[in-house]
Amino acid sequence: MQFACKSASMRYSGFKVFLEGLRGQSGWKPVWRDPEPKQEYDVIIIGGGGHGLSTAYYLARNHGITNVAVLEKGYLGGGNVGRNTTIVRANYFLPGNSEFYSHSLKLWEGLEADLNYNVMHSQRGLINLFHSDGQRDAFARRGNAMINQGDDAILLDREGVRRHLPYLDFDNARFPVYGGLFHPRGGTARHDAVAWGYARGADQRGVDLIQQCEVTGIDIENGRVTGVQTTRGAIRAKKVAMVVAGRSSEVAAMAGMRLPIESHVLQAFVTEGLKPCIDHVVSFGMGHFYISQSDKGGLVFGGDIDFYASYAQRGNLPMKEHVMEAGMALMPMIGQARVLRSWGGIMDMSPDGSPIIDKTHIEGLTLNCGWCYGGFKAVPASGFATAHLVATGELHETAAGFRLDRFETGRGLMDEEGTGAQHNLH
Amino acid sequence: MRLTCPHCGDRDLREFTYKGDALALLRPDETANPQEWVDYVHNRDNPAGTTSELWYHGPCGSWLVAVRDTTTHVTHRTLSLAEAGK
Amino acid sequence: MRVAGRGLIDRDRPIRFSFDGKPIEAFDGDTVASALLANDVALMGRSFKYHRPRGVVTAGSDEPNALISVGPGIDIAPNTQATMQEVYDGLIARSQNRWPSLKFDAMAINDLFSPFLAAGFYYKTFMWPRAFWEALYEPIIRRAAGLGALSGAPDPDRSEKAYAHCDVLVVGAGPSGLMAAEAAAEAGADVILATEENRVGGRLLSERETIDGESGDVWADARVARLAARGNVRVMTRTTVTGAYDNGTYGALERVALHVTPGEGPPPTCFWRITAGRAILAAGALERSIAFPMNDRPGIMSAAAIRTYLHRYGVSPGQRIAVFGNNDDAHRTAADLTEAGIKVAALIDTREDATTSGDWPFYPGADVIETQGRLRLEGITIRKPGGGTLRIGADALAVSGGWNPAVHLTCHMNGRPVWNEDIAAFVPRENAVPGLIPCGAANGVFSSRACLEDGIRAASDALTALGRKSSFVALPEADDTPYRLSPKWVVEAPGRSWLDLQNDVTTKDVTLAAKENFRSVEHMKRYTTQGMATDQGKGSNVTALALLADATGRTIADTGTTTFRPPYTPVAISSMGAGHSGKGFAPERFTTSHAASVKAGAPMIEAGLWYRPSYFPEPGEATWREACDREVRMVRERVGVADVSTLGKIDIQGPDAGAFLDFVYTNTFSTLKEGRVRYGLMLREDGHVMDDGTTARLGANHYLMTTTTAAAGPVMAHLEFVAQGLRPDLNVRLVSATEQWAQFAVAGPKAQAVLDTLVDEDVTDADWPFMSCRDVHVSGVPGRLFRISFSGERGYELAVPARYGASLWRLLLAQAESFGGGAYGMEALNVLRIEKGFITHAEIHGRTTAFDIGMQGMMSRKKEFIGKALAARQGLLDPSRERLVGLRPKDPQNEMTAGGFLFERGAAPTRANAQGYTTSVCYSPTLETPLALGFVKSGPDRLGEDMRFVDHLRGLDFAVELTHPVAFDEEGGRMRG
Amino acid sequence: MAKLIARPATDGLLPIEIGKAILEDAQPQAITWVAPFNRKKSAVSKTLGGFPGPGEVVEVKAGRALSVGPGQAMILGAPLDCEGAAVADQSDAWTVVALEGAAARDVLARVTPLDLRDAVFPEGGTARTLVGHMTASLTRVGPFRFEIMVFRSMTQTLIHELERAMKHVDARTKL
Repeated sequence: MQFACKSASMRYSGFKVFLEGLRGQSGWKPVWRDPEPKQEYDVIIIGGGGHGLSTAYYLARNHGITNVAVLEKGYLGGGNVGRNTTIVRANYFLPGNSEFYSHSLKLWEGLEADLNYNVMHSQRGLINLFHSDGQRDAFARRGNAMINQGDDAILLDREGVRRHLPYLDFDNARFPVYGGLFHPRGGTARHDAVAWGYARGADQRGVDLIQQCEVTGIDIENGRVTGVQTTRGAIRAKKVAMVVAGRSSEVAAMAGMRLPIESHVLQAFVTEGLKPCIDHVVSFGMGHFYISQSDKGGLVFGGDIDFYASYAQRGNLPMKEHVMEAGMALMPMIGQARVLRSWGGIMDMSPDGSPIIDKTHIEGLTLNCGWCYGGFKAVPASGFATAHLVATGELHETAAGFRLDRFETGRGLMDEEGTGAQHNLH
Repeated sequence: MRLTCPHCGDRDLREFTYKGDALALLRPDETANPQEWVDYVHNRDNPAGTTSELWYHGPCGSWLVAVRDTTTHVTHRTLSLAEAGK
Repeated sequence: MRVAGRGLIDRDRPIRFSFDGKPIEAFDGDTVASALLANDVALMGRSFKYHRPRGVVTAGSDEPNALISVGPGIDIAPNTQATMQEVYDGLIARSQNRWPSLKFDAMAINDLFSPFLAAGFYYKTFMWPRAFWEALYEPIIRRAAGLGALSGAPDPDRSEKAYAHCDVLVVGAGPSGLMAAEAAAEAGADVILATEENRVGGRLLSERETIDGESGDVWADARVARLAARGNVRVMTRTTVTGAYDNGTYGALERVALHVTPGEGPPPTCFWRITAGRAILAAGALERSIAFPMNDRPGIMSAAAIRTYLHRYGVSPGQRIAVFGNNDDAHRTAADLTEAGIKVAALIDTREDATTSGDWPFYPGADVIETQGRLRLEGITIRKPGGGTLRIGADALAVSGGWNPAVHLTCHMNGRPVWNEDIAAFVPRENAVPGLIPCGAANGVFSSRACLEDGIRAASDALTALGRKSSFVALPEADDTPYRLSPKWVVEAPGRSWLDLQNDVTTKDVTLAAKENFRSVEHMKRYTTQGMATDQGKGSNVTALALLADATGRTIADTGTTTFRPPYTPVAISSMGAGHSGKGFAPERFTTSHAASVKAGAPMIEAGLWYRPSYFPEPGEATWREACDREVRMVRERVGVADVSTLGKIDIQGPDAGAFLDFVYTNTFSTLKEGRVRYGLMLREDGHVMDDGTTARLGANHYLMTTTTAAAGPVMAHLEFVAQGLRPDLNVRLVSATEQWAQFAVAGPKAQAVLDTLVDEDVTDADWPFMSCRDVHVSGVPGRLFRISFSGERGYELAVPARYGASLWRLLLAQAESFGGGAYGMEALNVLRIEKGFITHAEIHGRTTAFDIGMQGMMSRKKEFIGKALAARQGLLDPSRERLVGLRPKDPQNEMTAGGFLFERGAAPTRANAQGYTTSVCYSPTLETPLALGFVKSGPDRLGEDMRFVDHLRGLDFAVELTHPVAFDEEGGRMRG
Repeated sequence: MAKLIARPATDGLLPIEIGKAILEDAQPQAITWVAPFNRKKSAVSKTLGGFPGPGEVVEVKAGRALSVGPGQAMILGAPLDCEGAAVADQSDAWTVVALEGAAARDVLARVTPLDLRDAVFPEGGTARTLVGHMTASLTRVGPFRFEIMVFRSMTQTLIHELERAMKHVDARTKL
């Protein structure tokens, strides 16, 4: 379904870029408006990150609901969507996750055409390395689950990995490479562009994107949500969706909820620009290390979370060093690459390492949280499913596993890591 | 970051392992209802601010409670579990 | 060109290196940049996007343009700042991001298309057709982007890391840093004085100033010599403090040997982890430019850099230099150049009321509006206050737009700096990093005298915070001229004015971003890439911000600033990851039988951090399977020995040891008799299986727990937590005993016979029933014997103190061989246990419950234990859960794989149809069939059912039968016998 | 009758001397872990001839007692048993090496995050800490002499890491 655009928007194309080049870039319009908040909306989405913006977009695009406000306390895309390692993949193996990330990847594959925005989704292939027979078995199960789901996976032996990644340490590695699980459709996308593309798409369909507007309270009357209090005044709404990964516990607390979430910092790193040297996304589970090279030439890589609760959006030295050590151990050819910048995001860590998209006990209030460190690739399907839930009151089939009550019932837990209910271990 | 082990004193972060909210010490008794147990294992206050956490100083085997600010990473104080129990 | 009689270089020590293959003459003390300028090389690099010719603009670590690749050796360092690379004999410097040569770069064609390549253009195009992105657009973009190239060879990992601790860390050794270090040291504090430069003095090395009547370098050297003579000061030159972290921890990169010819000797770099009671930030300030049209030509430089080259290196970048500025430093530059005999072509001061005392063409109130020259500057065009323009010939242009305090470290904990209108710059926010005290120019204090004074003040603050008394330190005599400027960010004139030189961000890009409503400073940065180049916008961010403020009608203070994140200057992965390539990545743990196993030709495999033998090949065996099959048959028919020392052993003692075990295991141990062993199952509090293993009761108050190899550490921490936190009421003590014992499994019908030859006591069945244990002696050495079995055969585990391990292994092997047996490895061990349906972490993978593995009966109803409550959740007891089964192919020719899926016969192999999966597989030489363990929905209720086994990855698809997990000797007669 | 032969963990690997530091074997006759049970600490202390508090080393009848954890000591010297305490023979669980020389502290600064300054870690001090990625026990037995204990299985890694650090410290003197 396509709906008529409300704002004075423009279509992007190579021809348009050419034309504007000739006229000195004078014809470009604002990518989004800066509207004043209205007194009331049909739907308020708290959180102008990737998931909030995609929720707004799909509410408008799929359900025709455009009287929507996205409230962002900072700037659009300022949270985790703008501070991650940009990896897009569909390589989960537990039911509940499989179908969701599979759906998300399909949405990614049509995203540029859908948004008319180049998010540089690059399906350069993802290779997960394994270093023992046991790990091979676990990855085989994963790969088979991916194919069961209809996605792609290829099991590489050591020589197969060497053909793709000749620069790994095959001679002296502490944990020798046994092989890898290759996911050809895996890859990366330009993270900021995803937020901006969805924001633009939502704005074009009439959604009000309101920045510098912090929600300070959630209004509830008789068990039903009626609106929110913000730093820019009270705004009424029939429905409210909390889509604020990183800050979920704080926002949910405004509605009297206590979530199964702990916030942790995940660091990521980028090196100075280099001529192309790493063509895939490579993941080294043994050392908690993953890397790809951006189109600008920087090596973008990361490791595990810092392991302690944090809202500080910055990490500490030991984890940085561990990540660099893993890089040296896996692919010593990157040794002379210099790390230019490191940053930290706040991760909503859930007890089973999988997210939550569900209704709450308060009518009209929807919850989207718990993305751990896998939120970026989920942006399209998360918004799609959250919009579906808000619009129809029903869980979308691709996200039916993300129920909040699974911890209470023990049914459908999705603990891909198998580390159990300790939030920081996923 | 640095933490204070109740046995060894001020030490580098890399000597420690984190477990989670110190409410893990408040284990419900056998008679608690199922909801209390679900809550105990899964749900967290998770404040942006001061919280109490369990850490393990691996080299000496001491567990400790750190009262710490999650926004500034300032540790206000650390306690041995014996002290925390009181 | 070199200026006679100036500079802190050693003209008696000439050095030769090469740049793009051309030999360059330099002197000791030069950087590559100063040497190139001395040799009249103005063109040093190409910009990132438009490949425009570029020269050096700074003399320090804020350099955006002069990036080179440095060799020799295989560890070629790309993107090295020529301003930071000291010269050494044989150094090979190469320019980057150009083809075929620096002077003629084909990619410079990009510059012709620059009208079409505005900020963010790529978000608006390259979308069609979809397949072209990976196939065409992206490869072209990737190849054109990037700067230098890695060599592709593995890094030799020669660097090191170290820790340091001090009371006061002083960052920067200019006037304020030196005074702070001295004042802190005088008071008795341990001080580390770190400077990025190869010598102390900071800005004093770059100016014509005197302190206490001495030239800056002489004064600084004397001060530091006195400091170094004290026992409590460590002076670290070539050391950049790169990051401020929590609780007084700092990262610092020391360039130990990057200034000498590479060799096997000293490590190239050392990455320091410094813990400081207090730190003083005396990192100085960075001069910023003014954006004016075509301000990027080689020869256009920071005025402060020109003074540095002149005074420190005895180099002038030109013979006719114009100076352009908005503050008195422009005048200082003109005066210094004149004094050195360099012609000042013009002094252009944007301030209309400025006056001059010098003898040079002076243009107050004027702006530079255009420049000429392609590969180096030839001239400039200025616009006079009245409106007329004038062309001035010049081969270099010194630009001073004012100073930005180096506030970076104070922002590493998210503390945004504060706008100071007086100096039109950001200064550190108070207490932005707890314990970090800014002073001097980093604090917005600019005259030398004020910096010296502020250094003493900072030290005094630090000492007070540390509870120490300050000692008196005399304030040296120094220049106290105030700093005066009139803010000028951008010259309004037609043409392209660069902000971020490396990334080719122009003023128009910033205004375009604002026009497209990327008004937030973070949006502007990300959209235009301003400040995202290797210099992190050190020289350009504030100017871009001022422009954005103007374009959006806000003040600079309201516009805010982006955050500076660590590292302050880029740090090589080989520095922060030093010493951990190859085997250095993690500790290696060796069993006492390791050498013997290696000698026997056994391939060693990883098991946690341990190495364990996979199998023991014999002559004539072509595959691992042949060896494995033989080892399995050997154990089943005769006897095998295996090293099981890697399993975790935890010694548990105390009056309440039994009660303690009852609490951590699902089953009961307080009732276990002395001298007996029991299998135990441990849950996590969330009701899933944590670990399993046997626990022996060695005495009334003494138990020995066995854990799996991988879980040894986590289980120990878990038990400590229970003892200290959950059950402090229990009087119990724990210690790891894993490493004390070398422990060997002896399994098979002849096991007892082997033991008889080595154990001093009689090992009779009467005394040694299945699951018994006791102290024994092995050839007189005290040891422990356990009658337990992981193979399903009559089995024992014999333990002796580790020092005897190698010896006992040799003896056991000899005895086993004498009975027709031998050693068996992990492969055979795995087959033996699969035949018996024994589980490992392949089955208890963190998602399984006791119910799933058929051990619900082990969950005691009579007592409390960890995990009991949540294991009772309905979802964990649902009969339709995937539960443990055995599997066997209908056709024994079909070998199953682990990780394959199971479907009902005839069902399509899709997620929705999946019934379960395999976890462990083997070929059973005993039963002459492949076997597997796996999990199937309602599995135990479906035994005998035929299912479809599919492994898409390996192309397998055949029928299997669900069986009981125990495939061999279900009654257990062989191990009990 | 076959005879079991004891082999030290550092067999053939030590000593190593590089520049101003020497690394040598320092394995004591026995290492005994002692942890008094509740309310037995003073009795145990009396039996042993002392019991170390946190960070302390005390000379006891059997040898040198290091504090190794809350309420736990490791006694390096003669084997012993003790009423009222959990006791475990750890003689073979740990490898003890000594690093001595003017460069010893600089070498250690490359492998341990412990603050080694005199005021914090004086002669006679002991600490449980990390050496590389290994948990270790570190004791300062002289002004320029440190004893380092790690689990026996990691002996080679310990020696390798210390040797690398010794080389680096020495190489700097040649700059």
